Amino acid sequence: MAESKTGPAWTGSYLQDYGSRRGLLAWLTTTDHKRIGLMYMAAMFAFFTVAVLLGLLIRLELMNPGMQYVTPRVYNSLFTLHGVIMIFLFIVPGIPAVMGNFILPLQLGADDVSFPKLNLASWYVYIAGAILALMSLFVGGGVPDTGWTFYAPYALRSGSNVSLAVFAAFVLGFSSIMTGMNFITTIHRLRAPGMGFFRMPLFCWGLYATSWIQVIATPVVGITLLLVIMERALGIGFFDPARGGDPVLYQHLFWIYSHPVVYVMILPAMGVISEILPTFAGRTVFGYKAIALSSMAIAIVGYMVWGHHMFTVGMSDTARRVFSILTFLVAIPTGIKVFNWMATLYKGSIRIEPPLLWALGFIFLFSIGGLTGLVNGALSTDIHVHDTAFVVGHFHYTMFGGAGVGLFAALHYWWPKVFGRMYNRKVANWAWGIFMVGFNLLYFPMLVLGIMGMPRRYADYLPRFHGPELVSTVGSWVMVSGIILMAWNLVRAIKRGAPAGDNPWGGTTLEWQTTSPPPQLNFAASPSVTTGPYDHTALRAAAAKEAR
Amino acid sequence: MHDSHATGAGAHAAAHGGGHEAHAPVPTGTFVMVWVALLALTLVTVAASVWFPGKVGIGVAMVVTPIKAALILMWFMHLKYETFVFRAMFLSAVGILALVMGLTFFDYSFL
Amino acid sequence: MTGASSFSGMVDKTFWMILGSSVIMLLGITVTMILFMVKYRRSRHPNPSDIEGSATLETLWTVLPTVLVMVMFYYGWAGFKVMRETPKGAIPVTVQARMWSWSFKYENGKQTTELYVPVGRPVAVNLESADVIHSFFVPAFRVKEDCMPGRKNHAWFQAEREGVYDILCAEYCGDKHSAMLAKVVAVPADTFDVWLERGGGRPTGAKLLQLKGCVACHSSDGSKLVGPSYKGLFGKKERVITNGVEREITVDEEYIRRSLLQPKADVVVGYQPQMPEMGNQLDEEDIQLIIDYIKRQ
Amino acid sequence: MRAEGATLGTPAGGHAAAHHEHRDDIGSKTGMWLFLFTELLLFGGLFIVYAVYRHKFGAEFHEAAHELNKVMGVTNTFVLLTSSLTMVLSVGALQRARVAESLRWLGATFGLACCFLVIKYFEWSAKHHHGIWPGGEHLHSLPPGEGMFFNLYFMMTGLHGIHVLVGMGVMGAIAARIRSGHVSASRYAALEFTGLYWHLVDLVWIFLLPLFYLTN
Ligand code: HEA
Ligand code: HEA
Ligand code: HEC
Ligand code: CUA
Ligand SMILES: [Cu+2]
Repeated sequence: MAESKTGPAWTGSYLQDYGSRRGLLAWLTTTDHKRIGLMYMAAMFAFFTVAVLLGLLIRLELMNPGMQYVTPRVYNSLFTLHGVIMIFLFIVPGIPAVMGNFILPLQLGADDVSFPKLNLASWYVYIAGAILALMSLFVGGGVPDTGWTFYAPYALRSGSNVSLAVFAAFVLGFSSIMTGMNFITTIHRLRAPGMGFFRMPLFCWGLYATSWIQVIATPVVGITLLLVIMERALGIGFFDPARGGDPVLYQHLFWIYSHPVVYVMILPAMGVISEILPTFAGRTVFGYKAIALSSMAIAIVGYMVWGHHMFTVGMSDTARRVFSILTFLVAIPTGIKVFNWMATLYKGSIRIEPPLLWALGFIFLFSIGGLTGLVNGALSTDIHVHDTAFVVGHFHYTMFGGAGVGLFAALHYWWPKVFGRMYNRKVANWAWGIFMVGFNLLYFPMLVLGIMGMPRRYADYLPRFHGPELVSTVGSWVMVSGIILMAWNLVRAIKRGAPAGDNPWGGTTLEWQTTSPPPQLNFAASPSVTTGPYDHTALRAAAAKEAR
Repeated sequence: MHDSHATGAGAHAAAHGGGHEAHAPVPTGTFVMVWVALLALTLVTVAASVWFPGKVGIGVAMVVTPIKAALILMWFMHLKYETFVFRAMFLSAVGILALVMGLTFFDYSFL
Repeated sequence: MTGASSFSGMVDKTFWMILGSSVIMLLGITVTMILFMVKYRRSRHPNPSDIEGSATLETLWTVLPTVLVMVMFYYGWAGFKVMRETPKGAIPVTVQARMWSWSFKYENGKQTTELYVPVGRPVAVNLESADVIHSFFVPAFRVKEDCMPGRKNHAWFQAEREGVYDILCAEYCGDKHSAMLAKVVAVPADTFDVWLERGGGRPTGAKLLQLKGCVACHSSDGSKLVGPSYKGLFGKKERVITNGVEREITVDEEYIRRSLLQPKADVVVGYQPQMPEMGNQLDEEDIQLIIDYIKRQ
Repeated sequence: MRAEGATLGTPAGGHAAAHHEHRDDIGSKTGMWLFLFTELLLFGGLFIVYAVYRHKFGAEFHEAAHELNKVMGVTNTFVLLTSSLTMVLSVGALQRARVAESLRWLGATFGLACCFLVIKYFEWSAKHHHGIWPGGEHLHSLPPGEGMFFNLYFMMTGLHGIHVLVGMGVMGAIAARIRSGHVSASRYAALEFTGLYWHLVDLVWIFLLPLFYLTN
């Protein structure tokens, strides 16, 4: 392709190479937000696959009481790696770095993010962090075995390679910060003419709230992890009781970041749902402002509840009460979102397509996750369920059933835009069905186990827990089948799928106004905006005209 | 949110034209005065801590230090001349930090 | 799953209350979703109406949930309050946790590896740890509180029914976290009093090694566990790492004492520095008994 | 329609660059401030640690603070405050297109930063001499509260020192760009941002002074 890529006349798809660089090199040096998004996707799913395998191994070991396949030491490393990879490499960068990068500028009507080079740099930092994390498996005193929380003083004593793993998390934090800075600036500066803050698609609102959390909370965990490294290297004693340090302070600092970060996972996913529902209901969203502002409310209140992870560590009783009440307050803006989503379906004209099914799956699974969060948030019940399988059930429902399913919904919604091709919708529906069954078989028993008193991070367990553990393991196989089917269907569509057309779902936001896949500069002509984001009148008029 | 954005007048317009910075430079004298004030306030804290060690010294430091910070922020860092958005963003960042620190002390200073 | 302590009822009530309202809400949401799917699908309802919002509804579903969650908070708090107020006259027991075993010390010096408690009388547990964080968890009593090194955490409970209940360690603490188990034995109050009086006083060296969980990591028959065996230990020449430098020492009383109190000072080559600091769990006489025992091996 | 990388003076690379130059200084400045927030929160974490241990070990902190050299601490404060002044003067001169003057003020800032580090070096080596050093013998033998004080002192002033070093590096790079005309009266954002960063370094120090040197 010899055309030069300088004038606005160039309209080839972003997937084609242009200019002097070709092939892999063109990808690795690109500053195109769409390509960077796909690069994130490739890297992320590679790690996700690893972590999934670890998760399956965990389940295999827990299928029966007694140790069958691995030693306790290995089991401990399994859940540590599973947690670290899933959190830091998969679900935190998940929707923002993949779908956010791809879709945000398109939805704003911009031709890239504000700092394209920084965007590329953040990908490299992410890869660097991932490599460090993988290195921690092979060098030094063995695979880390502390759990993803790296609690002192165990993490200070463990002979395993904790320092490197912690450093990896530290580096990954920077990648997250860079993405956040980029998105905030982009949203402030590059909205299309006519697009005020309150005409911005709700996915952008979700990302906006998320980005603020990334920018403001991540540095705190950065410094905390740095202190852990210093402590292991020099024995400075900040968290070591033997030197007057306070292990509870470590937990405070850790959760000051790590609670807000759960909203980094979920807010963009909620944004995705807020996009999908109006599109498939063929009507405007219900309570736009409430949904938009509740994202900000969740982000802000979410800062103030971290202590609910520490109800049994011996915090002052006052602090426990304060954190409990604040925890309950977070549920309110979340509830507002759920109710507005339901109302968006009301009197719609609904088409049942795979993205909508995934969105409904999200609402169902995330509600279970969130509602079990209330059991965790209430003081007396958390005393019982803290650090049991109940909490494991809670966070898989929120993180996987919520953020993870949100990502799957986003993939199904935007896949035709990203690659210009449509996957097989029947297969997609089947994959969804299998997934939903498997998911509940896998994680619901954990809620039961927790109530029965089965602690988490147990390599072995008492015989009375056997029943639910067995169901859960079988569930994991069902769910895997669903996900493999889904992944196969999506990957196949990239090459073999039927051309999707520019606007296969009848979406109203700006990304549907450009071609699929979008051209290099996103829009042939810079779009401008005169209505709210979910105004279907123009589309309906066009459809009516065609019908006539 | 450059002021115009709230009305939806268009970020792109800003990016094309209004995006270029052109403040009238602040007079040198203003900066020198701020500097003198900063040095003086430093001396005040030091003097207080030497002559009234303990509560008073600490109290003075707790009042004066934020004033010094504000001087730097407003003049040296130009916040005084920026749009409202920058000040709001700064205040929220600092506000969150203060809030978090305060909440931490629910654990340490209560039973 | 059934509770067996004086406040397990309160906890369960809160749990059922939250669970009940959650199930109702979840069912409500799910049913509405399915209903809308059926009623408003494009084939049946081709012309959507663009309802932008409703201030009334918006207020309603802000206020009602707020009230609801505040009720939930209140229940949780009320139950919790009881858990935190140790009744006067509760029997004090010190719970000592270390990698990876429990021991229990009564006021009269009696020490055990199973926690005996009387039915119908409150027991106050003081939680101590020699190394990392552990968590004292008795599911049947709905009790859990961390054994936090350097802090004095406490909890209390009152068994309501006779029986044997599990104690589990609920905070991840390393290799044998899942094996850090013990039992609570709830017996009638008069049986308890008799039991407590019997076998007070100081245990022997061999008994101490069991009580303090040394046997989890050290054998007396020469086999290598997490730590070195006691067999032939005394008087042996060994290579240890002190401040990062490897050197040779001879095992004598002083060295054993240091191994117990500051185990990280000299780490035997080939082992991880995992041994707990036993200073707060052994007194001088205990240490002497242990040294004498090791000498004999 | 894109802003430039914050302190990278060149037009953003990639596909859109060629056709006509877009600049969004306000966008870049937004990015710069966001970056400053992360720095603030980074130190913020340490301030929380400080606050908690000061609360716990008040008496020991007062005791330990006697060891620190007040004169050096205050001198360094003056040095940094003055460097902040020279920094704004450098920006002001460039805005007025007085390139040589701007470079001179920037040079002065750089010199003051050096001065700060030299004083810091003497301070630290004096401590080192007494065995007060993270991981050092004497520090371990101190009561826990005093050990905590010194470890915090080294962590916080150390992190701050690293920021000073980074600032000096950036100043060097910017000076070269001013000389080559890439940064000039009509595009001075890069220098302005260097200034913002430098003032933040100053700002942090303003808080470190009373926390460590003036606590007795
Ligand atoms: C995506 C991630 C995510 C999300 C969104 C949440 C959301 C919530 N979480 Fe969760 N949580 C985690 C991930 C997440 N959590 C993780 C990873 C852990 C464990 C970490 C570890 O220890 O390893 C954890 C642990 C955890 C604990 C600590 C448990 C313990 O260790 O003892 C608590 C305690 O309060 C808690 C509470 C909550 C609450 C109240 C919410 C709320 O935000 C939920 C709000 C949602 C709803 C309430 C449901 C939807 C709303 C309706 C259906 C409307 C009606 C509702 C009402 C009227 C109330 N979580
Ligand atoms: C997003 C986060 C996430 C996700 C998705 C998962 C997924 C899974 N988790 Fe995860 N889990 C955590 C986060 C997550 N987990 C965390 C943070 C912890 C705590 C760790 C700690 O305690 O420190 C934990 C702990 C944890 C435990 C508790 C360990 C213990 O306490 O003893 C268990 C036990 O069963 C478990 C099981 C599983 C299983 C079976 C899966 C799997 O089923 C997932 C199944 C998925 C698949 C089968 C997908 C297959 C897909 C492909 C093959 C390719 C896909 C490709 C494309 C889509 C292109 N996990
Ligand atoms: C968590 C496991 C663990 C427990 C519990 C434990 N130890 Fe150890 N112990 C070790 C390890 C590992 C070493 C070797 C490394 C070292 O020297 O620190 C060791 C070393 C020792 C040594 C020095 C042995 C030598 O070869 O020099 C003695 C003596 C000792 N322990 C006694 C005890 C006694 C007595 C108890 C109980 C009161 C006990 N240990 C409990 C793990 C443990
Ligand atoms: Cu002790 Cu887990
Ligand atoms: Cu949380």
